[in-house]
Amino acid sequence: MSFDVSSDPPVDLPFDLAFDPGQQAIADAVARFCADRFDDDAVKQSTGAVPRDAWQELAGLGVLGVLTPEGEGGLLEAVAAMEALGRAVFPGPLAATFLATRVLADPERSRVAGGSVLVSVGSAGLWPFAEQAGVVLEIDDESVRRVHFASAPTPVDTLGGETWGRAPVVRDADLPDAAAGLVVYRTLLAAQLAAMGRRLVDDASAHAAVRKQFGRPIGDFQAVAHPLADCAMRLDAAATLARAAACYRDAGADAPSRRYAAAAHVSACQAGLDAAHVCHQVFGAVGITLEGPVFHVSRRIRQLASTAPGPDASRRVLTSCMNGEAAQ
Amino acid sequence: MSFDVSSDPPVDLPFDLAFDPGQQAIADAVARFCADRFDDDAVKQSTGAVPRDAWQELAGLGVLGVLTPEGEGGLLEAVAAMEALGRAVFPGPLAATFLATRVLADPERSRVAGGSVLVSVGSAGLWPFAEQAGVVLEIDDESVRRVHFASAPTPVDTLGGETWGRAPVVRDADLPDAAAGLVVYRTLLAAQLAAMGRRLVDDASAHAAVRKQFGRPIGDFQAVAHPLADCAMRLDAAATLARAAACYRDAGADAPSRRYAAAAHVSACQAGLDAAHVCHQVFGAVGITLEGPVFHVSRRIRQLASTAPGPDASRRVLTSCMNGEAAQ
Amino acid sequence: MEFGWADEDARHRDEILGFLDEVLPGDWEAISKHGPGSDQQAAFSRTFCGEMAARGWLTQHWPEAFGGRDASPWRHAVVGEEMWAIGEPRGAQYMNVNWIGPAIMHFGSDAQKAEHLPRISSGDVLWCQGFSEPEAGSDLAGLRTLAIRDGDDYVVNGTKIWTSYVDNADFIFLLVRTDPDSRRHKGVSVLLCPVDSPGVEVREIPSVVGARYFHEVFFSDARVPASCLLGPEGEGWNVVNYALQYERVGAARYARAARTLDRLAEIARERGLLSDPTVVERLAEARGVCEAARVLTYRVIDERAKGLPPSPHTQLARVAGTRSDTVVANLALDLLGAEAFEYGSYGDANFRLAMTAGVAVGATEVQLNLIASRFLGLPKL
Amino acid sequence: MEFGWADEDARHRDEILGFLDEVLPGDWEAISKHGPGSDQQAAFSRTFCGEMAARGWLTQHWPEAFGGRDASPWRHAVVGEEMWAIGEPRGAQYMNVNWIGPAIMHFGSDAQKAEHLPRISSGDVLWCQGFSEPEAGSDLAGLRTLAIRDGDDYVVNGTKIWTSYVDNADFIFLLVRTDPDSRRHKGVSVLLCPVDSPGVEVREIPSVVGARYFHEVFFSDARVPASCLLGPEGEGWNVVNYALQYERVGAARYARAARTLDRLAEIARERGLLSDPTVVERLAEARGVCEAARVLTYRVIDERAKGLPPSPHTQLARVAGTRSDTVVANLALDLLGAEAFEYGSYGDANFRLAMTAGVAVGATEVQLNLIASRFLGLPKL
Repeated sequence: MSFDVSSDPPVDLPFDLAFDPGQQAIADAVARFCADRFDDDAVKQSTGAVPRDAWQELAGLGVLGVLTPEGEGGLLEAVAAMEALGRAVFPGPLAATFLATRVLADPERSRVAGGSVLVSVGSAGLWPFAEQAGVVLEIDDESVRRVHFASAPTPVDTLGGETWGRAPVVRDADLPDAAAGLVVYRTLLAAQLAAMGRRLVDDASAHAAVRKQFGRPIGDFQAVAHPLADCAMRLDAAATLARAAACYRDAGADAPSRRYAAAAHVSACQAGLDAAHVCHQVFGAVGITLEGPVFHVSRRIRQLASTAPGPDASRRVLTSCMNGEAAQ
Repeated sequence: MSFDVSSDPPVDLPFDLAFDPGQQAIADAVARFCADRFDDDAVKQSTGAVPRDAWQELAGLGVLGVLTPEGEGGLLEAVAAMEALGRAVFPGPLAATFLATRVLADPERSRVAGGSVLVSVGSAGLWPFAEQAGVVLEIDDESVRRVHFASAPTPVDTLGGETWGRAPVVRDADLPDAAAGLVVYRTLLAAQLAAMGRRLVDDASAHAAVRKQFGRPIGDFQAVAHPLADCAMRLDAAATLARAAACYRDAGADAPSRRYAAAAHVSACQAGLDAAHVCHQVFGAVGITLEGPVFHVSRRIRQLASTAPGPDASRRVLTSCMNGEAAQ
Repeated sequence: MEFGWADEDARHRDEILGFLDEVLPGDWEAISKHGPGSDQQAAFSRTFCGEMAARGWLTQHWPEAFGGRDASPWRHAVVGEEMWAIGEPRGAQYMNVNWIGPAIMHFGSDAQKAEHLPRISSGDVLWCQGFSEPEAGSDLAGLRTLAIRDGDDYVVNGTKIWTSYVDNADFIFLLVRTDPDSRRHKGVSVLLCPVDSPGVEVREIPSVVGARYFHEVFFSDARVPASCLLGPEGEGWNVVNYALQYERVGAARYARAARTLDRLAEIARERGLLSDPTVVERLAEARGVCEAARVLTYRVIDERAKGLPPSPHTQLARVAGTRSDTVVANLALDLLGAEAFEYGSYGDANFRLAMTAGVAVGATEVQLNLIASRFLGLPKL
Repeated sequence: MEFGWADEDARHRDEILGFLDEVLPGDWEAISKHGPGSDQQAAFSRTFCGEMAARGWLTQHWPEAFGGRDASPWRHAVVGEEMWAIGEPRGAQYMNVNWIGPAIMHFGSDAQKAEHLPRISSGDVLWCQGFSEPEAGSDLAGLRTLAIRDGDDYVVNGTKIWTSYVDNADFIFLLVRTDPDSRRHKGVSVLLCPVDSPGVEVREIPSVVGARYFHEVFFSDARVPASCLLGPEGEGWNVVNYALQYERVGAARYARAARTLDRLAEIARERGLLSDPTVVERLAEARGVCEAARVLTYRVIDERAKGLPPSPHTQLARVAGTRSDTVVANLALDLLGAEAFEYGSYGDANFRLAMTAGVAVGATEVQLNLIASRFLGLPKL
C-alpha cells in the first residue's frame, strides 16, 4: 500500500461507520488522483474501451490490490476507494476487479491487482470489455465461475458508453469462497452507485441554488428541493449500508455481511436510478445534452444498476435472510 | 325513473364522455338527496349496519333500479349515480346492489332494486353486511355465484367502519352473464373510489388554500400542491376510464368494456389510496382525529380498494387483453 | 376502437395505416431511430408530407379557404395517433400543420398567408420554433433577443437555444423583444424569419435523444424584413398564446407508449414471463396509465371539437401523457434487462426517453402548478 | 447484531429481553393495542417503569449525580429499540427519561431538580408536552398562550391542542408567551406546570390512532406558581431547542417496522406466498428500507456518543424512519388483504399507521426542507 496510513487504532465503538484515518487517506488519495489525472472531461471522453493508461496508474497507487494479502486492506478500505472512484465516475470494471482479487489466486491475482490483466464479470453471454479482458468470470445468484470465450466476442456498444462483447463461453471451474466474493461485489457496486448518484445530486443542488426561473433560484421550489433531499437521504442510506456490510465482512461475520450487502445493493440501485431521473429533471434541457452534466453519469448508473447478478438476486437474498437465518 | 330527464338525444361525437342531460339529472338528483338526507355528519355516524331508512329512500328515487329493464338506464346512468354517491361517501353495498340487479331475475331483482333486500358480494368467507343480507353472491376473477350461509355469520367490525360477517357458505348456482356483471361491478367500484378520492382532494385543497403556516397558505408550497394535483389527475383519469367502460358496455362492446373496466378499477384503487395518504398529510393532526374530515373517507377507500375480486384480478384481465385479444 | 369513433374516422384510420404500409420504406425504423431532427428524417419528411398532401390529408383539418377540408379534430387526432405511434414520419412538419399554419391564418397579412400557407399545405417547407433562450426557459418573461426596427428591416441580436430542427428548416417562428425598454410579456413580437437571413448562425448541441435535436441559433445584426412581422408589433405574447391553444391536444405520447407496451407484452409472452406476477402487475399498471392518458386526451379533443375554450383538462392530459412515457420506458428497461444495454437498441432508446420525459415537453412541474391553481383552486404557484 | 455492539451492550439487550419476558403480562398485546395514552397502558407504565427503575435501568444513561449510571447512548439505544419494537411499555415516560429530565438537569433550579428528577428516575410520574396550538402547528412562531406574571404566580390563558397523554399526566412541559408584545421566538418561556392547576381543563379529541391520544387543554386564568418557570423568562426557545437535541435520535420506528416485517415474512412463508416474486420483491424492498433507517439512526447515536453537535444526519434518519413505517404498513395491508379489514386487527392497526406516518412525527416536509438547506446547500425553504 502506498498510502500514508496513520496507525491509530480504530475507535472502539459499535457502528462507527465513519472511515478511520487509514481509510480516509485512501479515499482522499483516490479523489486527488481522479481530480488530477482523470477529470470530468476525461470521464466524458472515456467511452468505448477501458483507458489503459489511467487504469495502470490507478493500479500503481495500490488501489486495485487493496483486498490482496499484500494490500493488507479489508473491504472497508475497498469501499473507501470505491466511494471516491464512484464520485469521480471513474470508468472500467472496478467492482469486477476487486471481486477477482478476492477469488483468484496468485500469480493471476497480482496481475489483476497490478492492472495488467483486465477482468470481465458477466452472465448470459454479455461480457463487459470483452475484447480487453484477460480473465472472464461468470456470476449468478450463488456462484462465481471461471470461463473462457468459445469464440471471439462480437463488440457491443452499450448504453453506458462502454464497448462490451457477446460470446458463448466454455465453463472452467467454480471458484471457492463465492459467497464472500458476492458480498464484496455487491457491496462495492452499491458503494459505487451510491457515490455516483450522490455526485449527481450534489451537482444538481449546486445548479438549483443559482439557476433562476420566475425570479427565484429553482432550488427555492419544493418541487425541486424535496426530490433532491429524498434522493440524498436514500443514497446516503445505501452508502452507509455498504459500509456496514464491509464492517461485518471484515469482522468475518458472514450472515450479516450477506444481508447488509444485499440491502445496500437493492437500495443503491433504486436510489441511483431515481437520482438520475430527478437530476435530469432539475437540469432540464442541459441534462439532455450529450456533453452536459448528467448523461455521462446517468447512463452509467443505469448500466451498473442492471449489472448481473442484478438487484433481483439481492432481493432473493434479503427475503431468504428473513425466513431462513435469524433476522437478528 | 323519477328523474326529470330531458329528451335531447346524445350528441353524436366519438368519446363524448360528458354526461348527457338525463345522466346529469341523475347525478344532480342523487347529490341533492345526499346533501338533504344524508350529509357528512350522517356519513360519519353511519358505522356498523347499513342505514335502512336512507337506503330505502335512495331506492325510492329509482337509483338502485337504474340497471333493471324497468329502470331503462344503462351503465353510464349507474355511473352518474355512483359518482354522486361516492362524492357523498354514501354507505352500504352500492356496487354489489347494481351488480345484483344485472345478474338476478325478477322477482328478486325488483326487491333488491326496491331496497327491501340487501345484497352481500364477497369471497373467502368474509361477507359485507352479512347479517342484513338477503342475497349473497360469491365473486371471483371470472364468475358470480349464488350462495347461502351454512351457519349464522359471526359479526366482524371492519376497518371501513362497517359490520361484516364471517361464515362458511353453500354454493348454489353460477349466474349467467357473469362477464357483463363483472364489468358492471368493476366499473362502479372504480367510479365510486375515484369520486371518494376526489372528494378528499377537493376538501384538502380547500383547506390548503386557507390554512396558514410560516405566514403563507400551505397550498402555496409545492410539496403540498403537487401531490394534490397529481392525485387529482389520476383520479380524474380513473373516473373517465370508468365512464368509457360504461359507454362501451352500453353499446354492447364486450371486449373494450372489459378492458376499460379493468383499467378503471386498477387506476381508481391506486389513485384512491394515494389520495387518502396525501390528504392525511395535508390535513395533518386534524386528519388523525376520528371526527375529522379525512378518516371516514380514507378508511372506506382502503376497504373498497381491497374489495374482492381485488385489483390483482383486474391486472390479470388487463394483461390478458394485451396478449389475447387485439390490443386495438 | 370498436366503439366511439365515427365510422368515417375509423375508416380514415385504416386508410392512414394502409398509406403508412405503402409509403414507409423498409428501413423506416432505422431512419426514425435517429429522430425527426436527423438529415435522413428531415429529407424523408418532404417526400412523406408531399404524399400526404397529394391525398389531401396533410392539412385536412384546415378550413377549405386555406387548402384544407374542414375535417374534425377527431380525424386530425386519428392522424396524430398513428403518426406518433410509428415515429412521426412528418418530422418537424407536425408543427406546421398543427399550430404555425393556424397562427398565420389568424394573424397573418394577406401576403403572408399567400406566401406560407400553400407551402405548408403542400408539405415541402420546414419550420422550427425559436422561443427558449439561455436565460429564459419555461419563463418567457426573461426574453432578451432584441429586434430593433431599422427602415424596412428589423435588426435582430441575441441567442436562441434548444431549437430543434433548425438546421434543416426554412423558417423560424421567432419570438423577439421589439421594445428594448419593455419587461416581461410586453413589447414582445413574432417574426416569421427565414433561417437563411444574413447574420443567422446555427450550432448543434449534441443531444442524448437524437441527432440535430438541439441547437443554438445566434443572431448578429441579422436583418429580417419588417414584412415578416406576424400580427401587431408588441402583441407577440398574444400570438404565441393563440398558437399554443392549437397545441393544447399535444403529441399523442400515449399512442407511442401503448405501441411500445404491446411490443413488451409480446416479448414477455414469448419468453414465458407472464407466469411472473411482477411482470403482469407492471404491464397492467402501464396499460392503465396509457389508457388514462388516452381518455384524458380524448376529452381535450372533444372540447376542441365542440369549440369550447381551453380548460385545465389540457394540463391533466399532458401530465398523464408524460407519465405514460416514463412508466412504459422504465418498464421496457426493467423487462429487457441487459439487452437494454446495447446502444441504439430498443431498451437504450427507452432509457433516453425515461430519463428525459417531462423535460422535453416543458417541465411537468409547471403543468402541476397549473393543475393546482386552475383545477383545484389552490393559490397560484 | 452479531457484530458491532459492544459485548456489554449485547448482554444488556438480552437482559432487557429477559426482563420484558418476565414483566409483560400475557395480555400485553391487548393492552398495547389501545396505545400509550390509554388508561390501561398509563396505569401499566407506572408498574413497568417502577420495575425498570428498581433494576437501575430506567434512567441509566443519566449522570450518576442525578440518579443515573452514565450509561452510553448505545446502551440507551438498545433499550429504545426493544421498547419501541414491543409497543413502548414505558408509555409516556419515554419523554421523561429522554428529554424532560435532561432539560431540568440543565436549566432547573436546585429545588426543581430535587422535586422532579427523583420522581422521573423512580418511574412513577407522567409528563406530557404542551407545544402545539390551534393556530401554531409545526411553526411555533405563532404561539399565543399567554402567561402573565401576577405576584408569585403566572396567570395562564390559551389553548393547547394535540396534547398526548395529558389526562393521565401529572405535569405538562408547557410552552407559553410571557411577553405579550413579543413576536416569533422571542418572549417565550417554559413552565413545569402541574396538570391539576386550577383553571386547567382537558378535553379528549377522539383519534384514529388510539384512545386518549389527542386532547385540547384549555387554560382559563390558570394560576401556576412562578417557581415552575424553567430557565430564564423569555428564554423558552433555547430551552426547547436544548431539550429537543436530546430527542435527535428520535423513536426507533425502524425497530417496530422491522419486527412487523419479520412477522409478515413469517406469514408469507406459512402461506406459501414466497413463490410469488412480487411478494419477495416487496419484502426485500421493505427490509432494505428498515435497515437503511437503522444504520442512519446508528450514525446519529454514534455522533451523540462522541459528543458531536447535532448534524443534518438527524433529519436523514427521521425521514428514513418515517419511510420504514409507511413502507411496512402498506405492505402489511397489501399482504393481508381482506384480513386487514377486521377492526383492531394487525392490518387495521397498520392502516392507521400507514395513513398517518409522517404527520405524527412532525411533518416530513419540514424535515425535507432541512435536508435541502443543511445537507445539500439549497436555499432555505
